[in-house]
Amino acid sequence: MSGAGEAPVVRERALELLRGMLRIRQFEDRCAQLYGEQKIRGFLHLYNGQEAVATGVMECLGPEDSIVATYREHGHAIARGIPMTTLMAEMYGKREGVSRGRGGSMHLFDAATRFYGGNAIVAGGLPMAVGLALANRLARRSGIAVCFFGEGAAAEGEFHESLNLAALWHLPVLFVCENNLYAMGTALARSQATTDIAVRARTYTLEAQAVDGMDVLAVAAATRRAVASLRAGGGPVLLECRTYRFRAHSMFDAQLYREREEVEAWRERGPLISFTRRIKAAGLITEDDFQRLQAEAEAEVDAAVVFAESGEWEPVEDLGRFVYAETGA
Amino acid sequence: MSGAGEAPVVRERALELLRGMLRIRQFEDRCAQLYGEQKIRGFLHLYNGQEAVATGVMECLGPEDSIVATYREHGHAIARGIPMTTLMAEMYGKREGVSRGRGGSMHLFDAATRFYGGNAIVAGGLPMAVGLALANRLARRSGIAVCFFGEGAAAEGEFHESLNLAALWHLPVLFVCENNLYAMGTALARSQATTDIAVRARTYTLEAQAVDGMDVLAVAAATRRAVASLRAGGGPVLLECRTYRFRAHSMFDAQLYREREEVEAWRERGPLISFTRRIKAAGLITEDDFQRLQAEAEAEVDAAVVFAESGEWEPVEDLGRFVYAETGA
Amino acid sequence: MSEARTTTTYREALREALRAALRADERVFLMGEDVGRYGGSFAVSKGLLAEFGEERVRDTPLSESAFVGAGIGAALGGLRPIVEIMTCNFSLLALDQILNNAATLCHMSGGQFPVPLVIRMSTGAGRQLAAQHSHSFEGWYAHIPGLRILAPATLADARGMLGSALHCPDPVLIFEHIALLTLEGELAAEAGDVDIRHAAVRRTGRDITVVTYGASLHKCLEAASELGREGIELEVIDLRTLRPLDDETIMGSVRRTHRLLVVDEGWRSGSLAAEVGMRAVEQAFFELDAPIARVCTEEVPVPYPRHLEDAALPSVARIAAEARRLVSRVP
Amino acid sequence: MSEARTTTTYREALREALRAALRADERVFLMGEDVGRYGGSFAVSKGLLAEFGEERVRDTPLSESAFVGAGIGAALGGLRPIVEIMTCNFSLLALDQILNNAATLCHMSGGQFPVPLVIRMSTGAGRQLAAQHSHSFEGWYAHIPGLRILAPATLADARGMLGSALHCPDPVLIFEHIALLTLEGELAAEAGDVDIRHAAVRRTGRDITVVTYGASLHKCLEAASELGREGIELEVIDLRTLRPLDDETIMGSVRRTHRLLVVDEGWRSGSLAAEVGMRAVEQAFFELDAPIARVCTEEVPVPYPRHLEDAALPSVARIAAEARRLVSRVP
Ligand SMILES: Cc1ncc(C[n+]2csc(CCOP(=O)(O)OP(=O)(O)O)c2C)c(N)n1
Ligand SMILES: Cc1ncc(C[n+]2csc(CCOP(=O)(O)OP(=O)(O)O)c2C)c(N)n1
Ligand SMILES: [Mg+2]
Ligand SMILES: [Mg+2]
Repeated sequence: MSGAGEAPVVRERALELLRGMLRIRQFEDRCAQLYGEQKIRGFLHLYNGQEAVATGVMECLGPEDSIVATYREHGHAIARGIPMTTLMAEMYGKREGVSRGRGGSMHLFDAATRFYGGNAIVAGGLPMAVGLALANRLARRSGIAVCFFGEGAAAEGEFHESLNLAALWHLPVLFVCENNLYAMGTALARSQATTDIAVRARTYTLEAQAVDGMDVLAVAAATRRAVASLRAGGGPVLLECRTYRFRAHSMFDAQLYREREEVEAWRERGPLISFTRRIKAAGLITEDDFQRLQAEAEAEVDAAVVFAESGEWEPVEDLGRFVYAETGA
Repeated sequence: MSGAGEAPVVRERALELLRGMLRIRQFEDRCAQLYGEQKIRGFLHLYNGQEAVATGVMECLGPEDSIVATYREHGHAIARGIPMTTLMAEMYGKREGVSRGRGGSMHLFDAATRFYGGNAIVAGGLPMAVGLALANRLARRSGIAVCFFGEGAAAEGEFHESLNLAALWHLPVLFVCENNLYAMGTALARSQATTDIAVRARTYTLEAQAVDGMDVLAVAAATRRAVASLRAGGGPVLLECRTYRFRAHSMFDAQLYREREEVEAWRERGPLISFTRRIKAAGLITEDDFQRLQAEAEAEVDAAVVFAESGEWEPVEDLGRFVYAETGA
Repeated sequence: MSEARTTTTYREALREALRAALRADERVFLMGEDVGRYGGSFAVSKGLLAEFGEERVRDTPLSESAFVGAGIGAALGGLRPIVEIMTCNFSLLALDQILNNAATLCHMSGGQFPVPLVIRMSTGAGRQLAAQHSHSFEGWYAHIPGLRILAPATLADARGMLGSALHCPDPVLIFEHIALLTLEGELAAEAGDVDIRHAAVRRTGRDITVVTYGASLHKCLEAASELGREGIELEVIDLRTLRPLDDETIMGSVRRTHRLLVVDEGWRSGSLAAEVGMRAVEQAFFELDAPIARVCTEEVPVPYPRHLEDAALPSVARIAAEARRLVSRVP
Repeated sequence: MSEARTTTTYREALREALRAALRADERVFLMGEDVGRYGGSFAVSKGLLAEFGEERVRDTPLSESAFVGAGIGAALGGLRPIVEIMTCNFSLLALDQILNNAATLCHMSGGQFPVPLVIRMSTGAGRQLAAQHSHSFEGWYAHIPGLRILAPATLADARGMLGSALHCPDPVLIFEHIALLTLEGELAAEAGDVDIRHAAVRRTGRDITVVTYGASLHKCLEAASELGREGIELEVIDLRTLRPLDDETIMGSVRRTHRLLVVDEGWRSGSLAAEVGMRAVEQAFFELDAPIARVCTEEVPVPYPRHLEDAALPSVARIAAEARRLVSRVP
């Protein structure tokens, strides 16, 4: 198994990608459960169904690259390599959390991995990503900026302004649009006159491509090409990853806007199911391998929950800290 | 003389169009002079060079249509049929002005002709035009909304959002982009990755067309087609009128960003010069006709100045009027 | 005359107001993100799409500036749009339209173009939605001339303010507090338009005037009960309309109690509380027996964890403590 | 030690500050609409493109939200961007980025991501630019935790505040008043960074504390001269930094004069003046011998004609009249 110009799918890589997606899935399922138990509060937007996107993209990035994501960013954070422990502590709002508990599910931040959030304003992260890329360019660093957002964000003015700016200045930004067909309850065709995001992106002179977002190898292949071009000094690239969210928009969603059959049909094409089937068929992994990975992921999530549970609350006296930087002025 | 499907250019029409452009030119030149005399203050953005656009578009509209324009809107107001007297009084800030003096050059309003300003925030008028069209649609009225804006506005998020909304809802909006190549001192190619506005508009599924904005007949022909389509229930249309401003951006502009030769070359193609040459050559009008129109326009401007000069200042006690509507609540 | 009453919630009252408005006037329509198929992000407009159809209950794209601006245009065009901005947190994206157009057109056009637009948005914190989803901007918006700002705190106001706003020729912003959606109580079956020009005294008392609005009203009333048991009588005023302010009701009360506490959910500096306090200084300074006090939100982006969020927001305990402090200060 | 001094203007001082900042630190760059080829809409950045090149003096498209957001990203990426928003009137289009990102990221990320961004914008009325181009939003922005708000009123501050802002790890907004651009005076040749933590007493006086900032400072000083001739001594405080406020300097003065007048160019309701007044009530109530007074902009979109604009804005006459009224009131 291997695509043109793409990293070969050897056993190690197959296991790694599967492991990546399984970890996200397990984490998300546990979050849903913890939400039911009221351990996690506020808004919670799960990534089930979209695991191939974060996993495929992150495989191609280096530590020098910067990530900007949305409120549906657990998967990106996990794939980027932020430990589940501190992520889960953040879900709980504990001071051991990646954002010291202040952010919660929608606002995961991690300086060590250049993970710039966690933005709960739709399209609000796009300009920031442009700026991170600009910084790399001006400082003559090789890093690129990768910005994840939903297809709903493409209706916002900031999408337009950011794509234009990135294209005009020829900046190393990878825009990853996760087109899961719905923005809350609004189907893409009901909110945007042109539903082909890649086509639209091209009118800004960006390189743009639509990818099967359910296929982790396809996502990785497209990303690898994009990253190579960006590092070689090419202009911004947009990948439209066609995907689907299996769960509700957030935990407050009765899903009146879509049919159960539609969800079921997409589940059939799910990134985990399809990839597992494929690598098993290719003889790269066995059912035992799968079970082991699943068990490992579960154990990791268990440990993360233990970590979170045993974490501490930020003292109330520290409420006002970090409103301004503590590093002198 | 006559284009395909276009109104024939008979003597009456030729005189009317020429008269329309001359009136604007004379008004603008007088405004420049009055600015020098400090009779007009604040920001003053003149329309010289772009007369063919407002004149050609307005020729095709009816009283049921709504107009939204920018701070460079004297020409549109005149072409729409607002009397020069009350326009000039507005330039002076007199209570006899169209906006009772409160608006000044950038904020001409006239309910009688459905002239909705006069907006000094770049791209700020586009959403309003969409709403005016929506009102016509919902109230099952035949009127369309016409929105003028510069090519600089096309970089703003509101351009994107408004075009998408108009296209999605299939609303009767005519977007008229007056591409005069510069937004203040910034050339289009230095600010937008794609310089072809019409091409970009089409990605929203709008009908879009680039027109020679120096040719009043071409503008009118394109507008007439667009209006017919809009009245017949077609979706929004964008006309990109390629034009040039002969004067500075506003009265505070040293014009460091463009060469005198470039300005001269465009002046040669000016809408008044070229149209006059053409209709004279076609034997539709004589030099005497031209002189007479010019004299009439001058006299009209003179009268407008007299009107403005003899106008009154709104009493200071009335400063707070109209912050809220005076028609009951 | 005894009135028929029904049990309802703030959410249902809001929905009933929408339904009544859509029924009463053909020119009225509702637009916003997810108001239709989804039923409204807080289920306020649930069922309205089915009842009124897509023309009058319009789902919009994620384009706050465009659809608010379109609301302005539609109002100018003779309709009576109700624009829903899902939450006030996203209203910043439409602020240019709100301030430079909706609030300004009438004056700037010399009175030719009033903008009879209603914008509804949810506001407030208390549900652990963290920094970007917990803003209370209503007091901040009250700075803008040309706007009318309403903040329903009761079922009657949730039911009535929309209709009154639609009868007003000016742009009206209605801030619906997310923490009140499940508030339950009785409402007259005939409930409808309410007076949107006056504040309401929700509890009378002789010792301290407490001025507040929105969700904080209920905290103030709770504090008032608590202090009542200690013999301290709070007079609780619900501003209801944050712009223009009803100075008369406020000052009338201050002249009786000689003490003023202002409670609001905005950040403290530049809060509406500062404005109310300053007006009392300007209009009733010599009546005051103690410094004016305020309880507002702490000056931090509201954090996610419950204990920190609670610490950031006005609480019954903080309100009661301030009230006690106020009466303990002698002139 | 005598200092070399040069004659300069506010505009030139601003330009010199930019030049010095670009020279001093490679990470600094300037971006905004027409800052390059056009030379800045108010000619502040004239010549800088030629000196520093296109990488560091970047003309942007008309995309306020994107280029302000890009400034935030660039700051996070280790640079020291100076973003110019042509005028504060257009800053509303970028307000979401400023409030929900620049002001919030540091806290929301638990201190990981301070945003060392400087945003400059012109502010103010007085040049007959009418409703949409005459806003004074600095006091309104001062409501937002996480921001620092500066308002240079003098040549030294025009020259010095930018450098100080760039040395600060927080997002700093600098509001440059359009009516001051031509202000002329002397400046030390060595002028540079200034203290941005404290207000400055620009004139001492025993009778009334006048708190103000920006262009209004000069009106207050003129009023002070006028009243000085009548034997009424105003102490004039230039806030300089509008957030966080320097309470100590204000209260120190109020405790001496026992009277407070606040002057600012924002609309009256919800003005910064209300906040300053409220703080004085909270911190110095028993020191006050008279109600606090304020002179602000009338609550109208600023109209075009000179006489109405003058009537809308704080004027020397209104300031002087309020001051006279204040001293005439006995405790
Ligand atoms: C500016 C803004 N408007 C509205 C919202 C409310 N909201 C949160 S998520 C969402 C849908 C976004 O859809 P999409 O961009 O497709 O991302 P997805 O949730 O599908 O991942 C909406 C409307 C918001 N957070 N920000
Ligand atoms: C939102 C906004 N940003 C900046 C400005 C300042 N400004 C006024 S006109 C202008 C140039 C606009 O160019 P364009 O849209 O091409 O129109 P033109 O002036 O050429 O007619 C700018 C930057 C503004 N008025 N509004
Ligand atoms: Mg989506
Ligand atoms: Mg232009």
